[in-house]
Amino acid sequence: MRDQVAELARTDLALARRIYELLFLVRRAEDYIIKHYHEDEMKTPMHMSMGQEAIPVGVCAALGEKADIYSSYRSHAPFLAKTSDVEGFFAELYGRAEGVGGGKGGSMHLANIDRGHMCSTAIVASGIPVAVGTAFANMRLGTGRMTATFFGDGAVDEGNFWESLNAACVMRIPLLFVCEDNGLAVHTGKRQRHGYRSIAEVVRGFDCIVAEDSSNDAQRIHDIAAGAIARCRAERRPAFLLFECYRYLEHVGINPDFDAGYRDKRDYEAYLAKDCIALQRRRLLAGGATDAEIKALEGAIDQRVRAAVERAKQAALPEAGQLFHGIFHETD
Amino acid sequence: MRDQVAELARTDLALARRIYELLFLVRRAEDYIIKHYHEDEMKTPMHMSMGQEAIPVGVCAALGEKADIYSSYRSHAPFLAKTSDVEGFFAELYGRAEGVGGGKGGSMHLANIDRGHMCSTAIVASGIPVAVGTAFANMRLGTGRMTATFFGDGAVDEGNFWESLNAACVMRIPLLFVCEDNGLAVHTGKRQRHGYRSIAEVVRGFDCIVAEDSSNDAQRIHDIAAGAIARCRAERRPAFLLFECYRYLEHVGINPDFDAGYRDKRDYEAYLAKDCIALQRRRLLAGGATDAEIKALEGAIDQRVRAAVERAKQAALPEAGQLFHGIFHETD
Amino acid sequence: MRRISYCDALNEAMAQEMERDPTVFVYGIGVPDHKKIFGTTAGLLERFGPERCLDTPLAEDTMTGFGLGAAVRGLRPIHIHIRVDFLLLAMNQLVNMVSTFTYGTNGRAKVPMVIRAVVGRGWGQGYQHSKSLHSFFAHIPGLKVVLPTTPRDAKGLLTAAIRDDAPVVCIEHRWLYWAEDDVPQEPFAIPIGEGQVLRRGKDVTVVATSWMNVEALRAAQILARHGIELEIVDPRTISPFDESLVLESLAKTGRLVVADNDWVSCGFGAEVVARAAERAHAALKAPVRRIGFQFTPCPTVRALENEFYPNARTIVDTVCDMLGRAPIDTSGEDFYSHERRFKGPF
Amino acid sequence: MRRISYCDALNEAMAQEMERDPTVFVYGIGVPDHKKIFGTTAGLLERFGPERCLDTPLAEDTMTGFGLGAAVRGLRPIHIHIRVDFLLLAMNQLVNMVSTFTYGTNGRAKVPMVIRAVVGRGWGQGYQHSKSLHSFFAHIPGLKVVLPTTPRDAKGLLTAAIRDDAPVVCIEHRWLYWAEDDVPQEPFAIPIGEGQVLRRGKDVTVVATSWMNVEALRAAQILARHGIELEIVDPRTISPFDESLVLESLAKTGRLVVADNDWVSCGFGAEVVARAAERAHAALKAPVRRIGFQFTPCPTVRALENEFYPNARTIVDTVCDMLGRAPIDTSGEDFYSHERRFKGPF
Ligand SMILES: Cc1ncc(C[n+]2csc(CCOP(=O)(O)OP(=O)(O)O)c2C)c(N)n1
Ligand SMILES: Cc1ncc(C[n+]2csc(CCOP(=O)(O)OP(=O)(O)O)c2C)c(N)n1
Ligand SMILES: [Mg+2]
Ligand SMILES: [Mg+2]
Repeated sequence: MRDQVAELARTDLALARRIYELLFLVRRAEDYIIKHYHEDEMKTPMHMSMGQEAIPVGVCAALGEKADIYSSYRSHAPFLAKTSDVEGFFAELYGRAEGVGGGKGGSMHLANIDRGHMCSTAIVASGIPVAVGTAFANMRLGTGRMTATFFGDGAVDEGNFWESLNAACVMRIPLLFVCEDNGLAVHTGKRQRHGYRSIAEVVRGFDCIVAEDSSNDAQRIHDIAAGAIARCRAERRPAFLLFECYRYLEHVGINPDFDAGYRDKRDYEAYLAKDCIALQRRRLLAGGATDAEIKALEGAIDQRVRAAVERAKQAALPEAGQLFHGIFHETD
Repeated sequence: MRDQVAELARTDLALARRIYELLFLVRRAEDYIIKHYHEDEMKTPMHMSMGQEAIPVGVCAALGEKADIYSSYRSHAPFLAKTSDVEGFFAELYGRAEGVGGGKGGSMHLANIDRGHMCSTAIVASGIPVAVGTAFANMRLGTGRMTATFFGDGAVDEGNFWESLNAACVMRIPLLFVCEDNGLAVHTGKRQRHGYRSIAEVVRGFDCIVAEDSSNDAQRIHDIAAGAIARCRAERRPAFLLFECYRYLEHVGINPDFDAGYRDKRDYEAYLAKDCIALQRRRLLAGGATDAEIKALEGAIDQRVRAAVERAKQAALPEAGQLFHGIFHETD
Repeated sequence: MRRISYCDALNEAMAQEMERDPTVFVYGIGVPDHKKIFGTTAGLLERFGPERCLDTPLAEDTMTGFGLGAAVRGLRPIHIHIRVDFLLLAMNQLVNMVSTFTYGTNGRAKVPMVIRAVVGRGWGQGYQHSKSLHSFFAHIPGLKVVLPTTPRDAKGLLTAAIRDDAPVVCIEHRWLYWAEDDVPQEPFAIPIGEGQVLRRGKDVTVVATSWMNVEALRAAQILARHGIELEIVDPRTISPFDESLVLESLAKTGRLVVADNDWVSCGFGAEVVARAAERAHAALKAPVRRIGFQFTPCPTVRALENEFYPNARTIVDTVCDMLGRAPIDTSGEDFYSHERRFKGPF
Repeated sequence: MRRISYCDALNEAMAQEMERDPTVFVYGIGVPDHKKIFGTTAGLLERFGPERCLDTPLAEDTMTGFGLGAAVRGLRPIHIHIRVDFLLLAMNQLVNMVSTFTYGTNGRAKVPMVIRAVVGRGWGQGYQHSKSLHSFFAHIPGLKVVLPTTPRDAKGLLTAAIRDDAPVVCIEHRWLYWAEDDVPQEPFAIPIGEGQVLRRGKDVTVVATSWMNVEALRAAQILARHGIELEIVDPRTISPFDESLVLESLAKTGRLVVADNDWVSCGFGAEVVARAAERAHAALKAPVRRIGFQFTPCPTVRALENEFYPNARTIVDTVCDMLGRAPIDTSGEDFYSHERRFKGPF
């Protein structure tokens, strides 16, 4: 009995550590983007995940490797949380031949289909229907892979969101609809875009599982997602998960923009107090990890990210003629 | 006091008669279509309103003349209920130069903008957004005109429905969304298309007025619509009205299709028992109108419809070159 | 060989490929209902079950994305639209997502999906049920576009489309559905990108698409009686468009008429002419001509429809004018009218 | 006359028309926010209030239908998209509804609406933020399509579009926003449908659209130093397309290069070539040439973008080749690079 408890605690600590690693990886990767962006070598518009990492990390930790996800142009956190492929990531941001898209995609179009990050898209809401189809294929072919789609509170304005939600519900397709609700579409608040009080309330009218959370706590989000995944599988229907969050930086680019007038810096400060990375670090400490252990782990991740950046900077650009490669699948 | 009651009764009877006239006009017009269609002179695909007349008639009676409406390809009842322009109607079905669209539109594209039937469309749900814009213009310009849009339970599958509902709610635009719920999109039932139990229930999550009714009673529908219109104006927001109904004939064409296997004739028979025209006729009789009076009224309408058909048959086809007229508005 | 109709040829292609490959499935609005998409999906529900022959909600953009998502994870969807006009609701997924997905993975992802869309015409279809739109699809890299004319091509090209690992749009003219022809029983694929000479002739090259080939063949019969021999080239695939047959033909005839089943402005007809102007300039003995829809929305009434659509008579007149010959009196000629077969509705 | 930028010219056209006519309003995603659609809507919220300068939910198809519905009942909407790619979500309303509404009323209804759409390019926009799509709109009867190149044209054509009772799509290249030029202060309209000769020359006619005119002018400078004189024709309006300037120019030069800011397949370049082949066949002394995007999705990385987009160098090379002249060494030449002005993001 005691052993079991100890085992449980170990498992939880292992999970907490895994979540922290992912959170730290994403944050640190974006730290490096901020550090190097001014060098003007990453010529791709950056929509930073900073502040919103808890959602993709919590959900992807619950999904595990055998899963497929779709994300929007705000793709850094979902991509890294799902694939951990920080090397392919930076190579792509630098537009190198060895980038996940061979330099064709950049920040808005990250794809590593082997590791289940299927694509990210620059057209709001347009990955959602595609996720429905992938979830359908995963169900039909019995691959055992779960599917999830990440999108913002702006995406729910679009017809594609409603059509997809309806299709997944009526076709009884296990799929996580994950809404990263930062309250903004570019600079426009929900009040000017949503003809309802709460999207979760509306979605409750559909035949799906609905959960909401505003904790910004990756581990809690993990638990909610894990519960939803189990129910999706058991009940053979989709789940809609609404998570509140806060975008630390401007809509696109690496700078804060609290001087722009459309939002209040105090909201930022309130969120900073519950920053998901700091929160998870406290949890690790409370769970028995030592500061030294955590620092070692952080150091290793930092090393890896730094190396990925260095490598990407040195890597070759696509050769002439590569423009014409890959329009259609080529059997090799 | 007594006088007031008598006045009230007279008003009600006048309203009941007006509603009956419209119902009878629509039904009789379609009777004539059925009678003449085999002659193959009306070369336009007919989506018959038969069985569903109570909804457009009830709503249009409540809207009155100073209003604008949009309808789908199942346009006969909305067009006639709004405009009473049976002459322009048949001329258009016969493709004559004097038809409301000069023969360009046919049954699926009826428009008489002077009388507030703005257009009907053959692309499901595509009139809904346009109605939102017209309602916005009517509000902004203070024309005093109310706006309504008619569509089926298939149209609510489409993103355009959701986007329009959301836009009207968030922009606080007085507009009636009128769903003619016959349970079918062509031959496909709601179960295979709707990922929710009740569309009204979902729409209640939006910031709008919602009403439902399954009476198939035009007068009751009138009252519901009148109430909704008053509230829309007072509260400056839209209303969603869901009315159950039954399509007597095949999806497109003039024949019954109970042998096709996708629906049960017994449902039809149940509906026939509450046929909206018979029901309103009984109400007139109960309200004090005599059978002779009603017959006279029916005779007059029959005459008018017959004359419209005759006239259309004789009328001229568009002249050569008319093809190029009216692509753009031409100032006359 | 047996003769079967274009409609049955499409049906047979799907049935045989579904038999051969369990990942193939068909879906779309009304696909399994008793009308069976004008007959082309007949028997599929019964043979392959509701899991592989699915009805869907009305949601064109989303259900296109759905096909993409299914295709990249191992299925081979065939999405069917009873009118090509409905693809206007799906242009976002088709152009922004479907056509670029493979490129975004640097060629790694397969996107084996087929979109079948029927072109309506005549009998009061009107301006929202009668477009062609194939030039839209051919304008976009990353999509393949086929327009089979004959029953044999219908089977062979649809089979090739289903087997292709790229997204293929298949445009089918409603009036061709009744055409009958020899079609091999066994499964076969016609390579996407190869045109076909439908008639040999020395005087004028007519490049025609889809139904316009039928009109061109009729025109050729009439003109032949007046000593004028048309060569008719059916590209069959307009993207990729293998121009070589056209250029070969022009080397012989020196005269080009393009008869496209669409508006001419920025249409596929313009593309064919541009290829000729770029690569067969010296061979051209006379200005090229384009035939297509009048530049108006499609009207409903027959009288105006007749002005809107080109037909064999238009081709005859154009060719005579091009050759500087007196107009041929075609008043005694029998022209195709679908009304003999097709008395609405739809 | 004052010099103002293309961006300010667009802004001035809208402000002056909103001043003149209280039914004019602007709307779209982000239209009133502090970024002001790259500056083009600056001041409109402040001057005309939130009732005439509106933000909207993300819903392109619906908000296009919204504009149509407002237009037919007395308002004059201007709908703005920061990327033309987003219009792919609105093709249904635009093509099925907007372009046909007047026709369906047999000419009675006015549809005075304007759609402004920005064409993004370069700096990693990638394949979902860099299309042009003007040939799609020009393929459809019932729409007018303008592509202003100069600041003067931006003001004059946008003013004309706002005053027009038909739907007008206005395509604006992002790189032109910084161009400065003499522009009259008072309101004025340039008739829709009239092209403009941007440079006179006797050797080769270059028909260019939008940004490609800037590249063509640069190419002309270089070529002039080598004794080759380009005549540059900017159609400005591609639907309706007044071909007469092109034909006049060809009568003189006998040589045609079309430089379009789009893919060539079934593009507007094909249309220009087709008009020339139909109507100036005898004048053409050499095969025509088309210049446009490579037939691939637009890549993100600069190295590939440079291969994807044509520029002045492409035009120089094409012209030399066409004239049978040795290639000009342009390695010392200074070509435009937007990076001098535009260091992302967006
Ligand atoms: C269909 C479409 N319309 C408009 C845009 C322009 N745009 C880019 S991001 C964005 C806001 C999206 O907000 P949300 O979905 O909440 O995502 P967030 O940026 O907050 O993560 C808009 C309007 C777009 N990319 N795609
Ligand atoms: C966008 C679009 N998709 C598909 C169709 C084909 N279609 C015509 S009517 C119809 C069913 C619509 O059902 P509903 O809205 O309930 O109207 P009803 O016919 O029942 O009045 C369909 C799918 C179409 N016209 N438009
Ligand atoms: Mg957001
Ligand atoms: Mg219905």
